[in-house]
Amino acid sequence: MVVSILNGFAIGFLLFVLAVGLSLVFGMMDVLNLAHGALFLGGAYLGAALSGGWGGFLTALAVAAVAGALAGGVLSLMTEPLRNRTHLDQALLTLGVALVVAELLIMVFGDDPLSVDAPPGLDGSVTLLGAVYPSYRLVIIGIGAVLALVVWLVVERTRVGALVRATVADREMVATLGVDNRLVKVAVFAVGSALATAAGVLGGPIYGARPGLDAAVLILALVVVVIGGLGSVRGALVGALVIGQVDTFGRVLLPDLASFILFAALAIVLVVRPQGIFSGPVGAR
Amino acid sequence: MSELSRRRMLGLIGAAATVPALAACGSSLGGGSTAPTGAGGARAIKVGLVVPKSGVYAALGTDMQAGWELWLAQHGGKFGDVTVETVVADEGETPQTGQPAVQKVLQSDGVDVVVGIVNSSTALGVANLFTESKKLLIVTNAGAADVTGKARTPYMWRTSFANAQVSAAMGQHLAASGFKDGVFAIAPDYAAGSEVIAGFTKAFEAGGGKVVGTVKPAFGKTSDYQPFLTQIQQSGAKATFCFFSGAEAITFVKQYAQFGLAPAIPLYGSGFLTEGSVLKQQGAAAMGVQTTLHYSDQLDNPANKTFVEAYAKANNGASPSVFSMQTYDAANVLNRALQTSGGVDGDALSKALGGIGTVDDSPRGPWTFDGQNPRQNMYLRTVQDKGGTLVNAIVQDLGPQSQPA
Amino acid sequence: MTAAPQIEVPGGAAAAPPRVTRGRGLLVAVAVLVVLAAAPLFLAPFATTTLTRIVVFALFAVSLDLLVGVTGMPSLGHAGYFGAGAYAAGWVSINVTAEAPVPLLVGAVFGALAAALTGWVTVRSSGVFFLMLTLAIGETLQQVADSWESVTGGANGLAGIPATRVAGTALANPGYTYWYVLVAATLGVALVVLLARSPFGAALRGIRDNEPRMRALGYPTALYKYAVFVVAGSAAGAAGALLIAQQRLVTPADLGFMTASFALLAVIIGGAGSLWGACLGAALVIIVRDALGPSLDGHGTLVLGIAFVLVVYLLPRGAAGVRLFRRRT
Amino acid sequence: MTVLRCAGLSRSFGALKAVDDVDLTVEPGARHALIGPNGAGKSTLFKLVTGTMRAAAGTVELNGQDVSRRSEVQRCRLGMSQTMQHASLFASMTATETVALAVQRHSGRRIGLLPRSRPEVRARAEQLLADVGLAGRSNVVVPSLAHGERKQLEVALALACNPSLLLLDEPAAGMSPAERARLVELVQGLPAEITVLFVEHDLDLVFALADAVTVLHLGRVLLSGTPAEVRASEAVREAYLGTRRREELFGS
Repeated sequence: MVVSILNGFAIGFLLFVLAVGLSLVFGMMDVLNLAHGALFLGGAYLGAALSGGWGGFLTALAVAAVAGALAGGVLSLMTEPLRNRTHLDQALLTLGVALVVAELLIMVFGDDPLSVDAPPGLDGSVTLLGAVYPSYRLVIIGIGAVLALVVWLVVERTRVGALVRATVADREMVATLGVDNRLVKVAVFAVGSALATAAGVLGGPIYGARPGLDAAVLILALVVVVIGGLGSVRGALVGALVIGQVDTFGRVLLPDLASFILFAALAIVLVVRPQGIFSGPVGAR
Repeated sequence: MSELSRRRMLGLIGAAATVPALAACGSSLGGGSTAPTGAGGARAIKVGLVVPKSGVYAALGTDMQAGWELWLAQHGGKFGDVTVETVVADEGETPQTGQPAVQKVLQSDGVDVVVGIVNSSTALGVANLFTESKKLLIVTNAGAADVTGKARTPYMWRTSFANAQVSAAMGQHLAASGFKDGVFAIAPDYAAGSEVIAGFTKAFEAGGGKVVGTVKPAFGKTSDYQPFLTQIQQSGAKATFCFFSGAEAITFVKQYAQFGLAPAIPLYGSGFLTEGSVLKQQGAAAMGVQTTLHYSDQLDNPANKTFVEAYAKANNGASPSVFSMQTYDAANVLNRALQTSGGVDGDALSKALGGIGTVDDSPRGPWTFDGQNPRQNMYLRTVQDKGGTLVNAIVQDLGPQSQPA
Repeated sequence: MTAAPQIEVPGGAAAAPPRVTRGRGLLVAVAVLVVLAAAPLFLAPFATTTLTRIVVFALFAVSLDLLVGVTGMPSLGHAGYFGAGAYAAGWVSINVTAEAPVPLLVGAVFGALAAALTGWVTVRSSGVFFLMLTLAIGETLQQVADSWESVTGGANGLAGIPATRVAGTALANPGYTYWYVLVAATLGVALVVLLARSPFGAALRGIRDNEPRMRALGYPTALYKYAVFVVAGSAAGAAGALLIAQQRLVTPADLGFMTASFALLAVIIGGAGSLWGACLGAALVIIVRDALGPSLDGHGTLVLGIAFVLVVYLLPRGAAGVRLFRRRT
Repeated sequence: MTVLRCAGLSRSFGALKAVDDVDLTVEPGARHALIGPNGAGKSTLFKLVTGTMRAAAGTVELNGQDVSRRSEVQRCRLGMSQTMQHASLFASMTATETVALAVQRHSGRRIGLLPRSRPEVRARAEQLLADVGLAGRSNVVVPSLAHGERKQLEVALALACNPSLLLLDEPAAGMSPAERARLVELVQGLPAEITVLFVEHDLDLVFALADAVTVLHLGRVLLSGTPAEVRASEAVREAYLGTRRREELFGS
């Protein structure tokens, strides 16, 4: 029981690191980035390629963050010309990018699933309240909590964060105020993507790296984002932790329905609020 | 990326130019089969090797092709005095790619025999193509019971295994070795997983064993097994029987160790849990895991020693996997059948295959066709470190086993 | 106070669906049909089989275009209804009868039924939320196909489907199967085209262009969207039934996300809203997947991904944007 | 019988009471103007009347029938039609197709599922276009129409719904003087069976057209009366002076 709750938190915090970028990008730019899962997979493969020691793990994290930020910047520039096009066009573009990136990763790293070892010292298990638990997952909880706090502070307490929040709340208003938020958009896309690749490195020792993982985590992230509300850091955290627990307990309590639970959650939320949880009637459109 | 995509695009354009060639000639209104290459006293036979060259099973495809090519290389590229021409096609991951590949070799390349097929749904889905064209298919992996059971056709034979066959051996073994009062069974929630569990449970219970819990995690959608591991711990099981392959095999075995189950509740499985490339990825976590399978490259018999040696020489020192062996044996049985068939059509070959008797020079040890599936010895294997490499060392020969009814 | 309002017109005047002068369009359609009908007489069996897949996929793509292009509902889960029709038709062929119109009708009915059961959830949402909901529905339907083993055969799929019979005779060879599929698909496409050109179709285009305005004109738009969702599901289900006539097998992959993506690609290559464009797109997609895929080392998805990116940038109006017919102004 | 009777309509956004306990009565055949400074709640009130937005409290009666719980779609079917402030039309359609869309909906026949040429729909659409002064522009696609023409098309579209109550939201915004003149002529020429309620900033136009005026201020009705009463009202003057100079109000 304790282990399950703990594990729900570990998965939840990992999901938060993954999903918060997707949420902010969506809130800022109204772009549904279907390439988000491919970014995670890129991080996972990077972690697998460099795994084996602290040096490799930290290098992988650093490289992943930089590469993710660059990829995010590029994606942001790629979606810019489509600003006035339909959601479908933007989604198709990112879907295309996702397919290409995933396929390139497979060409580089092969079709075989790879496993990733946690860095030395964390690859063992500890005994907690009589249950054995992998120490790496405890660390994930810590890292996730710290990242959540940092992201929250940046968004809630800084000038840039204020602009981000304003844009999320009313995109047109910010545009009509004449604020040039293009740089902020690129930055949000870059940071969000860097968090996704970093989540890939962090998640490597849990999920490994394999073809198809990109789609699996993308769907999880979408569910988190919808449940938590778009463009909200706190929402993403709540959504991620809820999904972490639901996923863990759902598998135990309703193993036959486990694979339906996430979609059911998504569908119910969207049925109750067809426009998503946090878009009230004030979002005058 | 730009360079790569340009190359791809050029390839695409090049390939586009070949499309009209598909239209080569003839009409599509014949009986559905093209003229056999050589009826009676065949001088040449055209074989379509349909194995995955892409997708998650690509590694299996590589092993299978290597096995096929090794047998031909050892025999001068001939079955007796019949020259073999091989056409390779990519099965891909699903029937969506596998079925067109089979159709292509049958209809476009006009092969006489098709060998290969990893995915069970592809095997089941193409069965009717062979029944209608009266050509032979030798399945060298797909383990669904129906391939040689419910969907049986005289034109579909199998040199590999049936899912339940492998796990039944483990059921009998565990029942006989002190785990009667509690085994937990876990396998992914899909057709093969269900067959494996059913085969295991039936044999285990027949031996007086008691399954204390069964769970089927969602197939291909489960990356974290913690909830199930906790369930296993709470079930009071004395041992765990599992079936996973590919990425799930890696994740499950590693997490089984990480959550501290390995020392207390030994892990047993169907052989694919630790077969091929996954073993290296599982690393230390796989040590001591015991599985049943009809093959291991560690088998100590003369045929296998020669096979392993020749295989390594031809493939940069790589060890053969069960997939290589199964396809190697397909060439072997085709060769035997051609001695007596007098033709390469499905009816003649099928009849001849029924009469080949014991295959006594197979790397897996002697086996015979029982129905259209091998009756073969099952081996209990354990993962050991042999000079820095993890191998499936043979613990015990569990004797011959047929496809369970 | 208010800046001069601008109507957003991506792609300018070309935004309108291409209008074919009645006579000429009909002439071209008849000519294409004659060529298609004669194809098995001079094509090798494998080429005919590929052509059959193209025709099946064309009907599927057209049904999706009715949603995406005509009504502006970009569904990522349309393969679910394609699959529902295929499974239903397959099940009926195995367990009841494979006599010609039965599997087709059953497929169409079940496609419609699946769309009716799930569609009401989607029609109230729009934009990205519609994308996500349809994605979730598609995944859920695939999940059902995967786990309802007693009916669908689970991951192994539904195999051993007998050949469709016409007037008591089984369609044993690729040529006859092709003709059956061609006739049925042509009928299906024609019905969709007629619907799109009807007053109902005009209302659908109105919803695509400006849904709030349509409500203000007294159109119950949610009802219209629901209706077209069900109709599109039915056409997709019919396409699924034709799939099993050719493939004689359905697996969960047939209703997966990749299948849905392929169909979307066909639609946007052809130019959303242009139904004949969707047929053309379907041909391109199937040729890449089935005929060229094997020679690309299985990297068909790479080509697909690149195609998505290129089409979005270069052909915002799809192949139909490269106009073959002059629009009267 | 009054055409439109609103009683106690209210709607707020957060702390802002956009429409606060508004009563409004429009008599048959009236040319009723709704005016007020920016932010007075005119647009919101319009939306509450048409049903685009649901009221938090209050009732709307159309031709004696309570339509408070009816949707926008149903209210339109019952004879209420509107033009939009921002001429938002159908980007892919020609002027005729646009109007035909409304005509076919309100022709009393079911929407067909098969293509059938219906000359009477087309003829009616062409007639309406001619009525609003777009006779020669029927085959032009909407994005190619000039701004003023789109506003005219809006009116044709609203008339195609056979309304008993026509709601015009700033019909003259962005129009040239010549176009305004034609608009006035058009509205004045409407048959008496069509009652008109309109929001307009241009007070010249208001006083040229209206036979009744309601002034909104801060979400409440400041005054309802004849144009003369409104002109004379000190309260109205003050309300406007808060935001505008006097000459802008009644000058020129």
